[in-house]
Amino acid sequence: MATTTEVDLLDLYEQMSVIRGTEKAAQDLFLAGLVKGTTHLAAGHEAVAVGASAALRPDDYVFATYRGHHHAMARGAAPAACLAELMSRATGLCKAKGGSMHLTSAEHNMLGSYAIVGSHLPMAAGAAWSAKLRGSSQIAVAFFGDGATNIGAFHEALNLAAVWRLPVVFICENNLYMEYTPIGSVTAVEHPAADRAPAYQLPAEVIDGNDVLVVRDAVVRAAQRARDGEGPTIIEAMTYRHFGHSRTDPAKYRPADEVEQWLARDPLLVAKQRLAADGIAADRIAEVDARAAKTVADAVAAAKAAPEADPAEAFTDVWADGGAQWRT
Amino acid sequence: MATTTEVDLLDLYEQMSVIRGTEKAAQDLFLAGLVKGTTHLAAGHEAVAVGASAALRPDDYVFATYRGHHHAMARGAAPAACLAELMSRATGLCKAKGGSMHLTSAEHNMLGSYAIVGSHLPMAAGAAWSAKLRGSSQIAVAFFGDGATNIGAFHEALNLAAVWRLPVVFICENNLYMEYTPIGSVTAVEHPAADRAPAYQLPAEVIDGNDVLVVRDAVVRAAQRARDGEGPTIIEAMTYRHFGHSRTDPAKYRPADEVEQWLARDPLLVAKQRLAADGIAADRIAEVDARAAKTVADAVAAAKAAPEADPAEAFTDVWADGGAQWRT
Amino acid sequence: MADLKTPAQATAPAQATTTYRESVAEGIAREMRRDSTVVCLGEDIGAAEGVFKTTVGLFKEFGPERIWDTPISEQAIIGAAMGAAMTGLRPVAEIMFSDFLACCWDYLANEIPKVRYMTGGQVTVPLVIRTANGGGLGFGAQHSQAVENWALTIPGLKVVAPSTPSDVVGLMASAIRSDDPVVFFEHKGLFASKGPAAPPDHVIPLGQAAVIRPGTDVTLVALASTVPVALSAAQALAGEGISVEVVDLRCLVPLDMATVLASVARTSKLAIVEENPYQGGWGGTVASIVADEGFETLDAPVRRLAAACVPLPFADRLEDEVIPSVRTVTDAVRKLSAY
Amino acid sequence: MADLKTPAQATAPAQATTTYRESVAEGIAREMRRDSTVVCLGEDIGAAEGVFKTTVGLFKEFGPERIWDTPISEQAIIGAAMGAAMTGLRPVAEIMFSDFLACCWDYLANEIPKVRYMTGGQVTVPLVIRTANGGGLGFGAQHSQAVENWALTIPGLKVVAPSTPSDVVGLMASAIRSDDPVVFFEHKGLFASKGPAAPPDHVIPLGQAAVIRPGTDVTLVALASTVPVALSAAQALAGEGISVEVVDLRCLVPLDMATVLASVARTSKLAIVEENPYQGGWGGTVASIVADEGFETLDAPVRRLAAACVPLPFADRLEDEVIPSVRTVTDAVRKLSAY
Ligand SMILES: Cc1ncc(C[n+]2csc(CCOP(=O)(O)OP(=O)(O)O)c2C)c(N)n1
Ligand SMILES: Cc1ncc(C[n+]2csc(CCOP(=O)(O)OP(=O)(O)O)c2C)c(N)n1
Ligand SMILES: [Mg+2]
Ligand SMILES: [Mg+2]
Repeated sequence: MATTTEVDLLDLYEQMSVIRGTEKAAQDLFLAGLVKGTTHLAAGHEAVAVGASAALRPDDYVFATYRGHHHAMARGAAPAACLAELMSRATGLCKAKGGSMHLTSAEHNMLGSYAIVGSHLPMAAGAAWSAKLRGSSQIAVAFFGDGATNIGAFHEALNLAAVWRLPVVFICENNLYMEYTPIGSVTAVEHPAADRAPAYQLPAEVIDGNDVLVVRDAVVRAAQRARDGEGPTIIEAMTYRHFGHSRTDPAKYRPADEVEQWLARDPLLVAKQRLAADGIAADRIAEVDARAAKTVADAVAAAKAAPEADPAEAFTDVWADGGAQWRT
Repeated sequence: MATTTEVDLLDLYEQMSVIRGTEKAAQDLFLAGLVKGTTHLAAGHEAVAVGASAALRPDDYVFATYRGHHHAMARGAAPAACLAELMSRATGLCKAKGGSMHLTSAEHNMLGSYAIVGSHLPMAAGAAWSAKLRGSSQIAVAFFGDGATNIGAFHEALNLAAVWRLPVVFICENNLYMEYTPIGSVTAVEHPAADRAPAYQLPAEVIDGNDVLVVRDAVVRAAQRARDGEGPTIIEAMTYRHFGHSRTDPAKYRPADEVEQWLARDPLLVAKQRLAADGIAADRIAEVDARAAKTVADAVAAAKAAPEADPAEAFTDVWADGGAQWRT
Repeated sequence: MADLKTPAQATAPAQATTTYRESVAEGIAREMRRDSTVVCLGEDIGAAEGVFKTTVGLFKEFGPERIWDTPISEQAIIGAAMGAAMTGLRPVAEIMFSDFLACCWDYLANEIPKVRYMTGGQVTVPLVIRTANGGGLGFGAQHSQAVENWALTIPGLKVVAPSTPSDVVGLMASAIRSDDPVVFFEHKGLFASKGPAAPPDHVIPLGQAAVIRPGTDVTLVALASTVPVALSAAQALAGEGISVEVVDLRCLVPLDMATVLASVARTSKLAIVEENPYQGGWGGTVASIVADEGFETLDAPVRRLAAACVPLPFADRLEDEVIPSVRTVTDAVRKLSAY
Repeated sequence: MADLKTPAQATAPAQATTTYRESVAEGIAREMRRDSTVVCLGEDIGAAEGVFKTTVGLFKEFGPERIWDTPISEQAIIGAAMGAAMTGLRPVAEIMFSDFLACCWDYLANEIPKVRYMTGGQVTVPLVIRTANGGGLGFGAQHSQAVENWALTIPGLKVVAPSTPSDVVGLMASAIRSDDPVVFFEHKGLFASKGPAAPPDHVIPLGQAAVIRPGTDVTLVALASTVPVALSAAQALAGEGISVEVVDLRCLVPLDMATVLASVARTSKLAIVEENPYQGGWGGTVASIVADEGFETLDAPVRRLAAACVPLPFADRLEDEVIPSVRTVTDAVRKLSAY
């Protein structure tokens, strides 16, 4: 699984390209007033999601954050269903009841995007505990931001997972910022996730989160440890977001040279460079780009064409019986 | 302040002896039905409280746990007022509204005993922040158990205190057990407090918590760092409780040889050995013992003689105006 | 009790007596025997058998694979239970004192009750959060609260608070079998109380109140610890010729208003006995529904006997002042009946 | 508004118009100028001037010694605020979205409101917890709740929820000057709304409701976001000849029931408009008091227009179904008036 082949990387590149295109489309749709509420785009983070997913089994569990479009798509959710969700369409991934912050695709074992920072780390530990008890050799993965490393649930989840030796991988997407505040200004250590690993006797790696193969290989190793009963691993993937934190944030708090440096290490560029180095012809890449663009365009068209969510849906799905009745 | 003098140690010994006697009295009063609810006795932990208090200024702030009788008394609360509180008397330290778990003596800057594990660590950070902002050179100290090191508030408090370089000392009383479960069975590291210090780039010491001078010296160092603007320190004081966790817990979950070893290192014995080594005559120690016993006996008598709490007190002290009115 | 009045049970031999405390462990054990996906986690619940001895025997019978001692990490306990519930287990998580629900409130308020809805029904969260609730034992302000009203504020949680040993077993069965998340409040003040043991296979559906004492003059609605208070008041008032109907709600969600409204339609007078403080108490919801839908049946003001709006004091004399007592309930119902 | 109708203000020149959002920063700044012990802490409140731009200008004026950016550590934020409040400061802590109060609920439920009482009055906790509350913006289930009813369940907290720019300033002054802990709910849906700016030294005492529109047929009690809804409904109904009195509660604690009961005594009919879900909503407390103490003045059922008992859905069409609207309120009050 871990060996790099040409086909592998082209495929991963295409996935990233589709995600990038979908995120850009989401931004355009937001600016056009077709997406309401808020969005937290993951453009720039694609390599983390795609690289990690490439290392996982379809039955492994994934838990993500409000910045989770890339994880949903990397696990298999259709871009059209994601965009439809953002656009409040009946065909949305969550019937337009979740929205951008809560993309979920249970059929792909992508068990949700959670918008309370850090809340899903214990859930991932719990899913791993369940897998362990059921002897299924599944693992669970939690993706979270650098900012999540200072909240209590992070600490509790890591300790529990370590003590119970749970098959879980904690992957921090360190993009240097929380909303508008640099993580370094409010964290006592340089690497907010990895530097905390010794507090739980856990192994940790800080990796280049913009190189999809680096991510894949790190997650392959961590997943193997987990399946071998050796417990959790912390991976801190250094990355950068291309848009602001959310909505129309212009991200003016970020120095221009920092932005420039990171854009030069765009995960799509990094993958392209690798492909070129592997001797893949430019026209094959262009072909993939074109196909990705079409996938995105089709998704946008499908989402736009879909019917609005049915207001009656407001009163379904509270309870397992499908309804919302709380009294007689 | 840090130099050991004969007078110092005899005085510290007497304080510990009074605390020990008061804790034993509390246990007897509980068994006699004169103390209701529950108690968490600190017998065995005296050196931590007395040693730390000896290193603090009267205007420094102390925050303790439900196992906090020793801290209240070490800071200056009268044993009679403590026992009266446990016995629901009007003269209780908190007017019998707090009880054993919430002993507080604001006049001694002992700002409370908190019964939600870990909750007071952020408060101590906040008191230290206040001192820093007011430029008072006061420090704050939080005492907490080994079990508190796995709760989220611990992590959040330590990170905030580290980042803001607050003048606070975090003192863990590691008595090897939570309620009935050994801390080692649910914690990923050997020293639950000290081994977490690097996660916040904080200095830490593991010390003999049963030697009052060792404690005092460690806290003197930490307090100095704090006052010098060098930020927080973690001290993990190894100690042992002589009674069960609470009420009538016989603590059967503890191996007999472990108990024996620790009783041989009773902080009162350790201090006595030091006194003897310093050439203090046995009869001077006996004199102190007798005085301590009388202090305790007087306290018990005073508490017993005090009137029951006035039921009208149930409806005072909710608001700063003294009342409890929530509506018109 | 209504649920025991089935013909089969009426003819059964005299039932054994048991405690509420033992019934908790019994209720869990019964479900663990029938369903291997039921697992327990919490602080000191294993070898120590629970701080309140409500898990006695479980570790011995089911072992460390199904009974898990946790660190003091309420968020991890409930968060992990949630993750496990989403992936094939039926966790029963203990939060030692209900006051500590505040330490993991995010999971009860924002995660567990919402994830099914906000995923458009993609996931279910079949878990039970058990917790020792309530006051009267002199445990002070941070270990004594009756907080079922906190849970009532959150759509998506089922809320159970039994008052008798056999109800504990019957409702525990429904709670654990439920595909919805259930918060199960075990009252500390009732642990030592005794009553008939639950018959085999005892299951009480969630959301069915019990009319535990019929009466004609005043309806008294109670829950958990206030049920024996209401019964004693009804008993005392019977001696004065006042006939009180006592309704044990058993659950706050689903809330059996049909039973309450039907009772008030008969008696035309309602008093509600709550252990939680008046402000924000569950009785406000019950009272407001009756003041709306049952308005025409009401012949007197709706009275709520709830705790005073203060933290719980330590001293028992003070605590007694704060929590509704048989005396305060009796006095209030007497006045209501004379209205 | 009642509080503006003092003679001095009545003769003042036409007031400048401002937003609710700007009034938050203005209210804080005024208090920071008069009292150097007032300090602010929260996530992104400093150089970034707040996620909702409610702290614009503060960092510039007061600097990093008084405006502190924090890590994402809600427990540390509120716990530290508590410790600071006990030791001489008056912290104003921001919790970005009120849903996140669940992450530090222990401090709101168990620590801050109880420490004064359980120490027998030895300490005071003069702090303000500010938070952006409420729905209607399509932020989904975890960023849209109106949770002032959570705070209402806890004796020992004062609970403020202003509806207009000048009320924001006047109530902020009282909140920050209060020696008691105050939870200050700023409604997200009102941030962009405009109104007269607060006059200098504007202070509105906590616990004084405002009769913001007098009427004779039905009393409509509202809070924060439901105030403009109630006003619009009253306006619409006036065209139909129905005279609605609108009461803006402004605070849940202290709760000004005197004003509500007096209004119902005049109108004899009561409807309550809440944004929180019906189950466990604050209207239950208000309704139950009226159904008790105001029973004889009531000529019709007490109606509560509250949100449906579901998590808040994302899509605005769905969200509109859940939260009470001008239409649902108008319909209900029309029926009530005809009762
Ligand atoms: C408990 C909690 N506190 C605050 C927030 C508001 N918030 C949303 S995203 C965010 C920043 C998170 O930063 P990080 O974890 O680095 O993730 P990123 O957005 O950079 O991907 C904050 C503070 C929240 N959602 N939950
Ligand atoms: C948040 C929370 N969870 C659980 C408890 C119940 N509890 C009280 S004391 C205790 C054990 C604490 O152990 P430790 O911190 O080692 O302190 P010790 O009692 O040994 O002094 C527990 C679990 C609590 N009070 N608060
Ligand atoms: Mg980040
Ligand atoms: Mg311990």
